[in-house]
Amino acid sequence: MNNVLKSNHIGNAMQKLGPLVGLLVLMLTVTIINPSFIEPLNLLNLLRQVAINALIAYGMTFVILTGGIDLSVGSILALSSALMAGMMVSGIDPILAILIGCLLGGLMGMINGVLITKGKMAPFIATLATMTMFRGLTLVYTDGNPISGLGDSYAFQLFGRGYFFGIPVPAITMFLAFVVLWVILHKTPFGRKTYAIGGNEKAALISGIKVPRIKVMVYSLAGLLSALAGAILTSRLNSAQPTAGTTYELDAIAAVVLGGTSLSGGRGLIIGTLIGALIIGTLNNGLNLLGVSSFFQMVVKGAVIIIAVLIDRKKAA
Amino acid sequence: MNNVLKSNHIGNAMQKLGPLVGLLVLMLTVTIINPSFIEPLNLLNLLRQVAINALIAYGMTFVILTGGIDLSVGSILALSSALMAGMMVSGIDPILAILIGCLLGGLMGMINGVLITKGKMAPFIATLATMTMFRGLTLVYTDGNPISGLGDSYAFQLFGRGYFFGIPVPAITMFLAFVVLWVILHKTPFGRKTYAIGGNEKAALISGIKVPRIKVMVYSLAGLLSALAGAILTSRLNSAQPTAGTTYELDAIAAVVLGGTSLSGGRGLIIGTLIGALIIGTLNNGLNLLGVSSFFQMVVKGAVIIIAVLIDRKKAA
Amino acid sequence: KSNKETDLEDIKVGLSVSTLNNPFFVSIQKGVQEEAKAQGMEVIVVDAQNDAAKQINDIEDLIQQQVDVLLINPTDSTAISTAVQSANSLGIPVVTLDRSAEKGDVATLVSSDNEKGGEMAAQYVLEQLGEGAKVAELEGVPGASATRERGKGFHNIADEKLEIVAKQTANFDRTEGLNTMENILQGNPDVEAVFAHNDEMAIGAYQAIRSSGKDILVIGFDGNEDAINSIQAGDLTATIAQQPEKIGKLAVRAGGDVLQGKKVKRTIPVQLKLVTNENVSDTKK
Amino acid sequence: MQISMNNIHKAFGKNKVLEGVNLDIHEGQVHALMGENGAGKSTLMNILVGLHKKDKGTIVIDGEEKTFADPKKAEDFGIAFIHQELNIWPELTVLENLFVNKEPVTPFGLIHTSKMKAIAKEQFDKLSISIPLHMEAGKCSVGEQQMIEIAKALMTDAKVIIMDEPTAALTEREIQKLFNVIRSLQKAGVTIIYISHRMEDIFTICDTITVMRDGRSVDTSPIAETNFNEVVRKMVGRELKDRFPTREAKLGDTVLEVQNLTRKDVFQNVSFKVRSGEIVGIAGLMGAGRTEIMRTIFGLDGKYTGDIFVNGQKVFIKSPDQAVRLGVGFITEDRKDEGLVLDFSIKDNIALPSLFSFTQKAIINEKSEREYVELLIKRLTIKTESAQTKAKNLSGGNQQKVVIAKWIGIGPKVLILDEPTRGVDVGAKREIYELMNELTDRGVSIVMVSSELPEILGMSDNILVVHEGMIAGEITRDEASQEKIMTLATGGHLNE
Ligand SMILES: Nc1ncnc2c1ncn2[C@@H]1O[C@H](COP(=O)(O)OP(=O)(O)OP(=O)(O)O)[C@@H](O)[C@H]1O
Ligand SMILES: Nc1ncnc2c1ncn2[C@@H]1O[C@H](COP(=O)(O)OP(=O)(O)OP(=O)(O)O)[C@@H](O)[C@H]1O
Ligand SMILES: O[C@@H]1[C@H](O)[C@H](O)CO[C@H]1O
Ligand SMILES: [Mg+2]
Ligand SMILES: [Mg+2]
Repeated sequence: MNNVLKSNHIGNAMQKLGPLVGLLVLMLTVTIINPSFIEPLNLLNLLRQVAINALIAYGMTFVILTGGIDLSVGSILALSSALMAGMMVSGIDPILAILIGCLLGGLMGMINGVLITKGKMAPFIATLATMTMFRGLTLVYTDGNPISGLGDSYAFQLFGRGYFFGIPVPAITMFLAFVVLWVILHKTPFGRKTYAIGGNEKAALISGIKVPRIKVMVYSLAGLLSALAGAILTSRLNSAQPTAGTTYELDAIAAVVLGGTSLSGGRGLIIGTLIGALIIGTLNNGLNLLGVSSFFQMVVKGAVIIIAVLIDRKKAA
Repeated sequence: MNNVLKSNHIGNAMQKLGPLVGLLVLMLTVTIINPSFIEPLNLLNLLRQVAINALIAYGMTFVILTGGIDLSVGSILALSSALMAGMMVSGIDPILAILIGCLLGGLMGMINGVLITKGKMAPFIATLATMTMFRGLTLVYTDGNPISGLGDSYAFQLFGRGYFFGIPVPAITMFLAFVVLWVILHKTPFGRKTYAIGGNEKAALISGIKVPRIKVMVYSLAGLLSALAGAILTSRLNSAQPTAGTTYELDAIAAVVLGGTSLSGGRGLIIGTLIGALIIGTLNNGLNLLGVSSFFQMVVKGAVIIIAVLIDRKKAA
Repeated sequence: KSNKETDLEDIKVGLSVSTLNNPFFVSIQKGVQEEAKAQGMEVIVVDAQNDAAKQINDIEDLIQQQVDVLLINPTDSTAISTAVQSANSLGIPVVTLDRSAEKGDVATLVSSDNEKGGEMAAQYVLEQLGEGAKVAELEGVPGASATRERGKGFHNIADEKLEIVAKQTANFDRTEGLNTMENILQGNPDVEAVFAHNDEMAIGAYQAIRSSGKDILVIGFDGNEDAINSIQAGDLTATIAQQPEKIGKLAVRAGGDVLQGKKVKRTIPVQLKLVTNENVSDTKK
Repeated sequence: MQISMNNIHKAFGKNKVLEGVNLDIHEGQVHALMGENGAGKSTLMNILVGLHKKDKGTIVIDGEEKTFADPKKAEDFGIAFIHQELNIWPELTVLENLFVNKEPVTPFGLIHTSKMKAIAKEQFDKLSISIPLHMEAGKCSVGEQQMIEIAKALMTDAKVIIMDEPTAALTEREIQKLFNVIRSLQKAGVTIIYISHRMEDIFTICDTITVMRDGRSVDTSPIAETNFNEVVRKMVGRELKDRFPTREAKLGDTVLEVQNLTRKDVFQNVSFKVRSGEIVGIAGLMGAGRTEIMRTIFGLDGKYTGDIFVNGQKVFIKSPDQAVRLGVGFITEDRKDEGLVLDFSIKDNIALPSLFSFTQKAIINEKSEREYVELLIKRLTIKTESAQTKAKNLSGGNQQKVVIAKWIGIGPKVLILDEPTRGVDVGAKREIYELMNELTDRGVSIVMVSSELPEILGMSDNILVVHEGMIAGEITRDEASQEKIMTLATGGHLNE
């Protein structure tokens, strides 16, 4: 019994450390080939670049922990970004517009949740359908054109482009969100229930957990975080792009999985997701710094995912 | 007991009929609004357009029946199309090139299968990684340019553009493949094992089914069919496009699901997939005929998927 | 680094392209690389894969590598502005290619006049078929400046003198051009001409038309190798040819000039040319 | 066939499961294998058929050393295995289930369906099973599924059949059917290895018994030369007094009352009362609808007609969370599938239904959670090194205790126990019974569904017998007997 216990603890530590070791090895490699990678300015750049994917991936972590998946995050990002921009153009205070936009993003996520729980649709299909719908609505709303002329609000510009004590605001948002979500996931009943649903949905239901409600909340959270990422993007691009966020769901899922979270639900850590997002960011940034052609970058990225997951499996066995 | 029995038979019929009724209603609606839809020429067009998605979706049906998923089909299509075109340009007989290309597609599928079985990777992640890799390889191989100048081989042109007794060759390929795959799925031990793995993988293992081998074969089949679809596309476009097949996995999955196959594996019919592909084709073709803007088409397509699946759930309940 | 650098051989050029999945941009890249090589400059290329957000990240990465001049082919004119502004704030001169930047200090824009090109296409249809001819329009990626400007130019003339019976996007993609055209033909059997916002879609559309056995004018945009061959074979009717390699070359020269403190024009137009079966042999090298 | 397993060792990672097991099986015998949960019985058989690889030791069959690469090879050699866990494909038909991976084919390589039907019919007739062949297996009851598994094994013409807990899901009548089959197989020279926790079965049908404890074989003797108490002593390593603790019920007011509860085509007009401190036993044949009644009361199956009262108040229970809030707990018949989050620690499992009581300002107070869980682990004597151990690493009996502990946390008024000791060894069974007594002493009402008549008789204060979805009769503790229950359960009437 003691043995089981110990190996269990080591397993847990590994679950946390594996991705971190991967990240460090990756960073070291890039630094050796091109030392400019490690310069503070570049690292800050990196954090800013990672923020959008990390925020979406946080929400995806909750969704995947319940055993679900959300393909619509990129479309939610685009639609809420367009709606925010639309509000700003029509004169609403930018910060208020962002707030409303995030709530609308949450609402879109809620639609996913309702389709999945009340409609008993497989998450993959429900969010595949809403991914198409939300993208269509974005295009209809924007008529396919970017929305610009968002005004000169300092706060709004700060949100995506600003610095706070030398640290990019998106990076700060990413870390703040991490802390809040970490507490929610690991310290509150809601988080515990999220794990329980993914671990054994029937057992969770029979234990009196309101499974549909928790799921709807989880998808709403994912929607809200995508919209928040959308707000950062809107500020960074100083406009809303109707095609923004296309295929972002894949990067987010990759971050979650690289972070060691199991796609079958019930097992994983949000810190892993942050590390996973940093791995992907380091790859993007590093391969650019190393001058690898964009075509070849895709090959490398695919290979890294495979290798990372394979090493993880080896350790688990 | 008798009651259970009857409802079971009706359930089975429904499983087959549901999607068919959906298709007929859809076709009727489109015809009423724009009668030119039902013209033989348009229907033949429709069949030709549907062929590529249907072929990919057949393979996807096998994969989904085992409880897996294959996101890499579009990239396999593109890579094998590029390789075929490359061979043709270098003077290899087009039909031979297509054959080799299909085998190479099968090989790419096999890589998926090996990663999933030997590497114990989740199918979603494994094929997400290879999707990225194969696309990257396609771009590296083609240098991002279409490959054209495929010569004037009559047989090759026939393959994507020709007619046989007035019926487009791709449509004939689609029906022939259907018959062969229907027999394989419903009448051979291999097909039965495919269902058994998706229905209860542990039990399949205990029964001595060589689960890894069957899975590798299923993913190889999916790769081969994607490559076949790629050959048709290459002939239709008289060139290989490096970006061909992007997001085709989503259409294929949608066809499978609209056809009533369960994403959790073990339950579904290949005839449903053919009908599902026809539904999607009718939507694309019909909405165009009705002059619906392409943006709004996306909204409609998403909505149709949701409605179809919801109606299916209602019936099941 | 200072602006007064005169030795071109030390110059590091950063090129950010919107996508390399389109021969047009591959040609631009080629032009840039050839010209830079000729002048002894170093070039670093990044590819945004049509994602405005990725492009901004890419440009940050280029800046990190201390490029002396940025050549940017924006995915979107509005979205690129913030990146231009950050380059400006570090004193790195920016040249945009093919598409403009809405805000920020751009040394010069090297491009074809897309709006004019759209007009040329409409004009050509008008000349061939006369007023009131029924035309279809295949649009490029929604929101892309090329789509907007070419569409605008085309409509400037077509709205009054032609009858546009169908307008659908095919995302600058050959396969989508084929499928979309098939559907358009079904809904509007009497279409007489098609204007596609680029050659890829035009070639796809032509395949659809050929299968239908109809005789319809197809006009593309870009002047890709495939399109030129097709026109020569008598398949495609015409294309509004751009000179992407030249765009790339001129952009490098402009960049060098800026670094050497020379004056450059705000825009450097690269000529468009209507290529038809009659003049196609001049175009082919 | 003569099988001899010598000095078998097996470890899963660091967990040593088998440490030198010897087992000799003689041809034509029914050989019992007994031992506590986790003693390694299933593992030993998995090694025999090649599902697991042994670390050490030899397997000698008919004088020749033999190792099978996979279960199919063993089956081809004549060793069939009916596994403890059901291996059913719910989406496939009964017929398809019977032939997975051994479909007869026509000369063209296509599945020979008519041949399959003929073989299956013959086998079903032999076992007098009447499940329609084209029914989806998932729609069959657990008992029917078990019969399908048994038929499947018999179809292989095996010379040795391993039965791991074959009767856990069967009721008396099915068990008798099975025993008849076993006897006729034995006559035909077939050897049976019979694993079970049900003493009655063992002493009825077996010739020889091997007892395992902690991964070792303790003893093998002819069944005639041993007895219940001796077997138990060898199994648990100590003396175990009675199977059932003495029960002195102190009955109070009615806590749960059900009136005319009906779900169309499933059960009709079910009415009963449970008083505080009372254990009501629910008996019946397989598929009688007992589980369905309980699921409905707990809000798992949605719509019903009829009324449910808790503490005299009429309530509408539409989902389990409502039931839980009313103080009703449900220990389901399938603890792995419905009772536990296997990847969760013991602590997280036990705390799950009562998280709210440890939550302060929206944050879980882990200290009070831990203290509370430790307390329950001690009270229920759950055998574990720590509260952090994952539920999946516990033996069946201890898992069941975790499920019960879970519900103690909500301060239950009513506990529904569905087959509370299924697959649980005698030692752990007795502890569960003691726990039930302790709960009723504190005023908790218990509804216990069970297919084990001794358990029903030994623990219930009042017994309800369900037959085809209806209450066929009610018998008090003092009047109850096996015969009376069976009469009602099979549709007969008691003449008073
Ligand atoms: N695949 C496995 N991986 C790890 N541990 C395992 C595995 N299978 C069994 N075990 C462990 O081996 C031990 C013996 O299990 P086994 O199933 O053989 O017991 P058993 O005697 O059949 O018990 P029961 O009466 O409950 O069926 C248990 O501690 C169990 O947790
Ligand atoms: N998922 C299902 N679909 C259809 N019928 C079912 C399903 N589950 C159970 N049944 C049927 O409902 C009836 C009652 O089954 P239930 O499981 O409640 O019986 P039970 O008395 O608890 O017996 P058991 O001891 O097998 O659990 C049976 O006829 C069974 O075949
Ligand atoms: O000018 C280019 C080309 O026409 C290309 O085909 C699409 O994008 C435009 O910007
Ligand atoms: Mg066992
Ligand atoms: Mg039951």
